[in-house]
Amino acid sequence: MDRRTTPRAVLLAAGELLAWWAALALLWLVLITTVDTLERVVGASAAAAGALLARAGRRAVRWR
Amino acid sequence: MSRRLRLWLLAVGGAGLAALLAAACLDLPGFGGRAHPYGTRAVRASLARHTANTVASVNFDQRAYDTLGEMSILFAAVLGCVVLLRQARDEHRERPRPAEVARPVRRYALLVVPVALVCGLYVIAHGQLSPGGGFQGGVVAATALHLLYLGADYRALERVRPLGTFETVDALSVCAYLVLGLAGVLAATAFLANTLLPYGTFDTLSSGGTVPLLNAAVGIEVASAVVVLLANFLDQAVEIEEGNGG
Amino acid sequence: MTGVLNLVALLLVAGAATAAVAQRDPARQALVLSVLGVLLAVLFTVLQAPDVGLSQLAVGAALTPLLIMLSVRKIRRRGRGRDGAR
Amino acid sequence: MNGWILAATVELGGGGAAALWGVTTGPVARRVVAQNLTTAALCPALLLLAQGYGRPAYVDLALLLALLGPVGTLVFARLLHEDLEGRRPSAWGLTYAVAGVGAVVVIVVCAATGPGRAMVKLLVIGALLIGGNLIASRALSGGFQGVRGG
Repeated sequence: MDRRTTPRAVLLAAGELLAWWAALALLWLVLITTVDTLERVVGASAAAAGALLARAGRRAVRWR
Repeated sequence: MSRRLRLWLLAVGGAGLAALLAAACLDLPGFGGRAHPYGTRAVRASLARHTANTVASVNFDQRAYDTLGEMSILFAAVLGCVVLLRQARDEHRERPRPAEVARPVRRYALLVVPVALVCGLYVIAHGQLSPGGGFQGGVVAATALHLLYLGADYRALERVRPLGTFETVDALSVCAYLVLGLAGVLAATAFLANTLLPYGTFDTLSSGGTVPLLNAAVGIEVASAVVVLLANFLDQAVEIEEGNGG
Repeated sequence: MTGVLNLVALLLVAGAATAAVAQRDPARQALVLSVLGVLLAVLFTVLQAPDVGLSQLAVGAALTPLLIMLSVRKIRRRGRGRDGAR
Repeated sequence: MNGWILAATVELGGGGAAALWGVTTGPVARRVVAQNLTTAALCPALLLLAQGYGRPAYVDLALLLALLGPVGTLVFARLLHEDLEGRRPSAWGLTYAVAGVGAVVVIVVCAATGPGRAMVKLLVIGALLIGGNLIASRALSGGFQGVRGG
């Protein structure tokens, strides 16, 4: 089993993504004025993109 | 045509233009007054189509054709830069050395990259509601990515930036703008006419008919164009050296 | 009151633009240019054009300095490479 | 007009003129510090203007400046670090003073806005502004020591 596919590593990665996603979705809710369903959907997608970039960036800087 | 005749033609044309401009200036409404003929009409049209930000309505609805022109200018400019700054035959690439940036600076960069991306997407998505739009948000989102170069090194940026994908997305989003305009033709009105979609509820994300879609297309185009442009500049400044190397 | 604010913003922009032209060194020019970008954004806000102000801010605060400084770096490196070869 | 606009005029006039003077004269080391403090001086002015005009949407300008201003300073810190070597440009007293002004402005505007999501947005802007500014100052005073070539 690769070091990146151990259950522990997968769990850590999921946790990191989820934490970033939650923080960025909250940031989106703070930025907007009126909240409706479409706004939530768009905000969740934007936060997901941000979370993926955050993890990719951290790994790119760490990995040497 | 002799030189003399050409000068006369130029003088007559210039005088005519000057006279027309002067006549138009005399008819302008007073500076800082209460009457704004163009503004009143633009605001009325944008409110009729449920677009809260009149500037977005002018850019993506009333004058969407002009925006298509601006978009192609950016596209052509980036294309020109890619051609001019490509690796020439007498140049070679050297791997940039890894950089040791102070830890707080690196942490700040890693923290702000996603925050800036989300803010850029927010500015794009709310272009028709609040100040902002595709261009502004696209530039912010693209700048966010380059914090990885500033806060770490060029190799870190290269790892999260698939350049080919960005080039493809750049072209695809220009196509998307064109297709949205042609969809207007097929729906039996006119090119880029905003009659395709329902106008929606005023001051919500889905209001304004095709305005949010065109806005998003421009946002993605600008973001990928800036990424491609900066990639070429960074390649030249960091990687490409003169001489054939060895 | 609004007039004073307009005047202050206009004077600052005029001063920064003149200073940017008067600089000789491109790197120093880029420094003044980035300050000019932010001042222009404030001027546009004062004149009630926040859309233009946002464009100016997005382009002028980080993107233009980055493009100019990368070009400066490339030219300096080229000069250094030639000196080294000689 | 109102006190918000007056405060914005004072902030813009004082901060803008000081930044302009600092960035056009003296050695490069002082100019980059002035460029960094421009963000910190003008972002509060934008917040005050948004409050004075009664348009919450104008706050987005301050948000983008708080995000991108420090990035601009990092550009100079990174690409000019060879010129700045040995100089260690820093003006921590001034930096903290300007950051303090920014914090006061954010708190006052927050108090005028009242509790709610708008207030949290202002606090986020304040945090980004002050944090970004301190980090940019840190970067100027030797944050890119280990950078060679790239």
